[in-house]
Amino acid sequence: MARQIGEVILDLQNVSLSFGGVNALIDISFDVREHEVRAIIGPNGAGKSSMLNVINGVYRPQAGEIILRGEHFRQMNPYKAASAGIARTFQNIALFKGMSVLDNIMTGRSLKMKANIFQQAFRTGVAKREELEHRAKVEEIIDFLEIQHIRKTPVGRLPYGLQKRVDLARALAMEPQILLLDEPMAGMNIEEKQDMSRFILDVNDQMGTTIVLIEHDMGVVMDISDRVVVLDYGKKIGDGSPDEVRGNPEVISAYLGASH
Amino acid sequence: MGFFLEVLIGGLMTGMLYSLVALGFVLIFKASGVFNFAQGAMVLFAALAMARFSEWIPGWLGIANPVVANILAFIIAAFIMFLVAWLIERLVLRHLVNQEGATLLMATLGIAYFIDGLGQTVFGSDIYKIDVGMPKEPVMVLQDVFAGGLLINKEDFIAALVAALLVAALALFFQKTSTGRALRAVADDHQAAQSIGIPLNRIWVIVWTVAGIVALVAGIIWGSKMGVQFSLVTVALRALPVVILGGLTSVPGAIIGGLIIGVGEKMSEVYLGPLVGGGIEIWFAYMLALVFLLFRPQGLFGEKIIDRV
Amino acid sequence: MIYRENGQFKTSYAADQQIFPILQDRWAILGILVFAFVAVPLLADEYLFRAILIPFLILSLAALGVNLLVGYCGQITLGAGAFMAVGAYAAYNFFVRVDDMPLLAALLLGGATSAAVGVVFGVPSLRVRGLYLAVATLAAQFFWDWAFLRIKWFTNDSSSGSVSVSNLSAFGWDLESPTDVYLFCLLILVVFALLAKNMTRGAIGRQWMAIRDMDVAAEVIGIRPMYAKLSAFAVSSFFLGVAGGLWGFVHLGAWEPAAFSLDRSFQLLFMVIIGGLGSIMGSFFGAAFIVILPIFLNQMLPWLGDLVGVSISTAGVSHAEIMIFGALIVFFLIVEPHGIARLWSTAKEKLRLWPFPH
Amino acid sequence: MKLRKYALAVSLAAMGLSFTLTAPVHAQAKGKQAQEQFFPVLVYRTGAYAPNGTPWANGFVDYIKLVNAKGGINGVTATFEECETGYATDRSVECYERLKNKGGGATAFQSLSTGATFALTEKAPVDKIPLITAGYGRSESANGAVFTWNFPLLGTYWVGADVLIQHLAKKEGGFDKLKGKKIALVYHDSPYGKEPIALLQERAKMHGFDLSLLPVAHPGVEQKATWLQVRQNRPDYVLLWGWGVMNSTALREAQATGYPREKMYGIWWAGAEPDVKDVGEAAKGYNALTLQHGVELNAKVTKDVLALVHGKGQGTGPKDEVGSVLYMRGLISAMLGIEGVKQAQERYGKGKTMTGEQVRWGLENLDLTQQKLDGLGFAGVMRPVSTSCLDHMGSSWVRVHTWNGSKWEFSSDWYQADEKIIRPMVMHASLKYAEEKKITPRTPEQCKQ
Repeated sequence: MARQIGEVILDLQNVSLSFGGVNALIDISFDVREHEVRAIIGPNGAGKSSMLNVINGVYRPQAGEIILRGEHFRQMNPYKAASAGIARTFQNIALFKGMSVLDNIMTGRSLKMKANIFQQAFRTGVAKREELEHRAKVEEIIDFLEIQHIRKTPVGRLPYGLQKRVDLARALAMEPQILLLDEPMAGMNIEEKQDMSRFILDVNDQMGTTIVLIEHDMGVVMDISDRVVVLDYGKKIGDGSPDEVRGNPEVISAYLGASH
Repeated sequence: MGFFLEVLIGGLMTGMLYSLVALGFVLIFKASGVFNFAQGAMVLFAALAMARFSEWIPGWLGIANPVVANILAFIIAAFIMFLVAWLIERLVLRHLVNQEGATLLMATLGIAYFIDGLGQTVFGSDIYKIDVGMPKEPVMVLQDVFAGGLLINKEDFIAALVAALLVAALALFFQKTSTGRALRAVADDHQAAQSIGIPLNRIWVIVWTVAGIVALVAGIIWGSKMGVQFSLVTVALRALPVVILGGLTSVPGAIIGGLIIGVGEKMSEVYLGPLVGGGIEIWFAYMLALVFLLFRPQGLFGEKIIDRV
Repeated sequence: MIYRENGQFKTSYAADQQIFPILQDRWAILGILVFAFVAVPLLADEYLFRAILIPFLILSLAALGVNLLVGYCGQITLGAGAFMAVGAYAAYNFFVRVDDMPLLAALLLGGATSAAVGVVFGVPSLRVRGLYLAVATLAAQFFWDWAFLRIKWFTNDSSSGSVSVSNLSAFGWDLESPTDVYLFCLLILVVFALLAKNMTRGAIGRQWMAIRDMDVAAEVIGIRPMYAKLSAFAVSSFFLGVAGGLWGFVHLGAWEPAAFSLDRSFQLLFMVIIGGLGSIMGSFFGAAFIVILPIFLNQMLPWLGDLVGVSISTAGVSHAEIMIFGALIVFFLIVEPHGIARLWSTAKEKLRLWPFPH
Repeated sequence: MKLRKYALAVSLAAMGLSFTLTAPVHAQAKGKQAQEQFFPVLVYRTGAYAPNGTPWANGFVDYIKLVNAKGGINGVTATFEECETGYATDRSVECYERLKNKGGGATAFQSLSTGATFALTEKAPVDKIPLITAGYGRSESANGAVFTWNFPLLGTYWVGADVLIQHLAKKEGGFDKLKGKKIALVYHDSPYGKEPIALLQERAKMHGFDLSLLPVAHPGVEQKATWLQVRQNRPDYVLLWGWGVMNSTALREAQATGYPREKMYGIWWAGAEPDVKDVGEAAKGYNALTLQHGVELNAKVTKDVLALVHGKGQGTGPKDEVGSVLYMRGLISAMLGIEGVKQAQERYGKGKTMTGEQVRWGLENLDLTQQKLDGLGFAGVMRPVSTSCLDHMGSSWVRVHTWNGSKWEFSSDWYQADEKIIRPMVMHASLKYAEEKKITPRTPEQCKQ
């Protein structure tokens, strides 16, 4: 394997989050190393999505710290997170329904496109060139994820599996250093899951992207992740390599007690 | 001091009438998710029906007693509002389920145009009278407390009282009757309501009818104040800031919001208006609501919106 | 010629990113332009120009502006008329207060002023959404209605508060005859439509649509909602401001704030919803529908009445006119909530497959 | 669903067709026979101002019918077509464009809306069609040297405001008695309502009374705050400059705040039946100006209309409306147009159809002597009017009438506006307009042509 797991790139310390008195996350700490695949698992309602939302600033935690490449943040905000190279996909697919696949992925390039509104309106050389360059980059991603045939289709018309792939493509278009994936394989059949696993590993492998992943399918998690965090009712109950976690009695009881 | 109180009372009484119109908006929005811009047209239509039938009935039936004529006219007008509600549900709402808010809003504007035209075709476009025996002359009270006394407009006072009674009656209706409870269930969740066997279409007809009757009462009050004619439709515009201030889904919001807007509007016109040349009350009401929204985007009593991703 | 894109392979992204990638579309647009620029001036009479075509062009421009904001960026506004008024009065002030101010410059400066005002009144959109925002924009409408009536400076101290302009010319071209005015408006509209198209197919347009479709997701991929929303307000208000200037300057000649009242705002919103939200073409369809239909009904009904031997009174005609107008709007919304533009694209798709439907 | 789509497609196609049809429909009326004189009638029989617009329109049309019943304008049949504007400027412009070339060319336009007047003022000179605004429009357009095509016949808003102050002075016993008095202007917040302000301010300066301005937003249904201010300031007089529902609402609010109606004076657009009949007894004592005429149930012309128009089942509106204030206003407006044509025929040929330009000459040289007016049946209704090239207003005879609870009764003598005040204001404002528009005012010599 070409990739080399590196230093800690993202470190969460004692993060707590609550909504109107309901605690979603309680004093959670864990770190993510560069180039690794880090999974977050736990039963429904454990606070996994909230965790991702804290990392990229959609939710603002009441306590704790987020340390990104040595820089300390009390809270993130989505724009700051995106500028810092954090991309994500969504559990319930948050694609832009009214736009084509191509346009959806192109939005991922927003931060990198510099032509101002006048250059765009008059489509001057700068704007035109920029549009073409980014189109080329986006086409690479389209090729990579094998969705060439649907690039002009409005995303609303796509089947679920493909939408998930487009969601991933849009995140990849940001050329992120850290990619947060919220249940990328939920609702897929075996074949689709295999494809998606392959894509995730390829991203991690070829682009060196650090991946933080939420997934329910334990088989997949154990297969592809380097380290796993386990949450239950907003608390961290386990952290370590897949094998370590598998043997953790607290984790086992949480899973047995839960719906799984 | 006496004058300040007069302005305050004037504002509160106007505000109560705004609440009444706002209530029409809230009822419909709660139950069918439609922001009903036709509310103003409904006020006009109802008032026209009331005015014309109370004028025609004595001729048709030979009843000289104005009270009987008014009561009959009220019943007919209420029935007409039921028909309007039924037709709107049949012909429009039913075909527009699950459309976006903006589309529904435009549809109600279309309805408003239609009702405006229909009302004027059927009932005429002159000024008509509603005489329900409201006292017009003002009274002076508390003359020994304030210099010059306190001028109270009896008509406004009665109107505010009627509005308050109607609001109370509606609140009771929602809380205590089974239909009322069904209405609230629908407001909370359309699908859930349907799945426990509450017929959505019937609920809509009921709500629009209730809103129509609220419009009728508002129309009678305003109509008896200043005659029934086309400009009644603009009353709805005055009540819009109330709705956003109070929250689109909240009955208490409509009431409190109405009072705040009524008072704010009159106070601003009387005390700030002269400094800038007057005529500020309309936009002041909207600005008041807007500034308020910046701090509480869901309105005074609206439900908080939490983004879920 | 059969409408088909088969065989038209694109060999470069540049070719694929033309405004109209399909050859037949390019021809069609060319045809429409030739028709509008050459044939219409030869065929139309003064009434058609002054009462129908010129208002249609100007309101299309305004509808385009509203569509950028409502259709592309998803921010509902009921205050569009106010921004037209700001554009018209600002252009008027530039025009009369600055010596030798060229007409076009005055109109564009009016648009720019309107854009600045639009940004200010767009600020609530950062906090408030949907219908609440729609009602909040009414604040702009009523405020500016009032301001232009009350603040004498805006109307160059005219005693009545009404203002007027005349002797218009652009680049030495006298805008006197209806044909000239028509061509002037058409030219502006074509340029602005092109700008709108460029923006909507470029990065900024994608940002607007992203905000419209899913604002949280848009923020997560690095789109700043503030920039996207306020730029949409600015561009939209710019379009509206220029349209307002044209409405005052070349259509009415003299105007008062009532020319840009709430009714105008509703009318514009109707145009984009009937025409099709998020469609440049839809703005034109919508404007055509809303401008022409009432006038047509107004003239058609007495004529129909004559046919069957009934004479309808003026009042009867106008009441019937608004009833039919209202009913048609509801009918359209029920049958095609996505507007005439969607119908148009469905038709194109059918045509593309014709004569083999599968 | 499919059927619906087809229905939609069909209606869309119909829309497209309509576009092409609109032209022929309006072209049809073109090319009528000569010896017809076409009068376009811009009306509003619907919307917020319909109760006031309708009687005006009925009077206007009835008079044209009456003229034809009496043999036309020296044998020329007067034709007309109504166009509904809804009191909206853009619809008025559309109507103007629609009607200006019909029936061999429009004789003169009368818009009955200040907003529309402003817009049409810019268009009429291009099309060479006179614009008659009897009792409304822009006050400075009385200067015919600048406003060549505008005819604010019988009186402008400055005339109205001036006479109101004269009347108040007379009540008080002299202009010097106005000093320190408080006068409030409650006005429709639009160019219409703002027109008198300039003159009232001028007069306030002269006589030292205190003028307060209280605007009321369109359409004027919510005036509580305004009347609270009246109650607070307790002005000696309230001048009411409203239109439509604003007037009756003002009277009701005055009642509700206990302001004496006897102290209220309206402009002539705030002194007709729709303004008071619904308020009834509560409006008793309220005064308003009359643009020469008032309610004219006994005038000969009224009887003629009843006999020759209504009597033959040709009446436009209800019979009991004939003779009412706004009906008479419309009727007189039509008469002024007809007389303009008649005057033009004197010069350009009797029994011929007059062009807009010729009618303008006629209107500029109107000379309605008492004898002529008597002949037309206007004895007691109005006083003589004569215009000139420089004076497009003609005369400024105004009376006051008072509502006695059931009908209007004259309550003053005739007044005329003070030329010493009005003339300089007209000159100042019209020359400013001329400068803005780069118009060279006509000289008396040019007038003779």
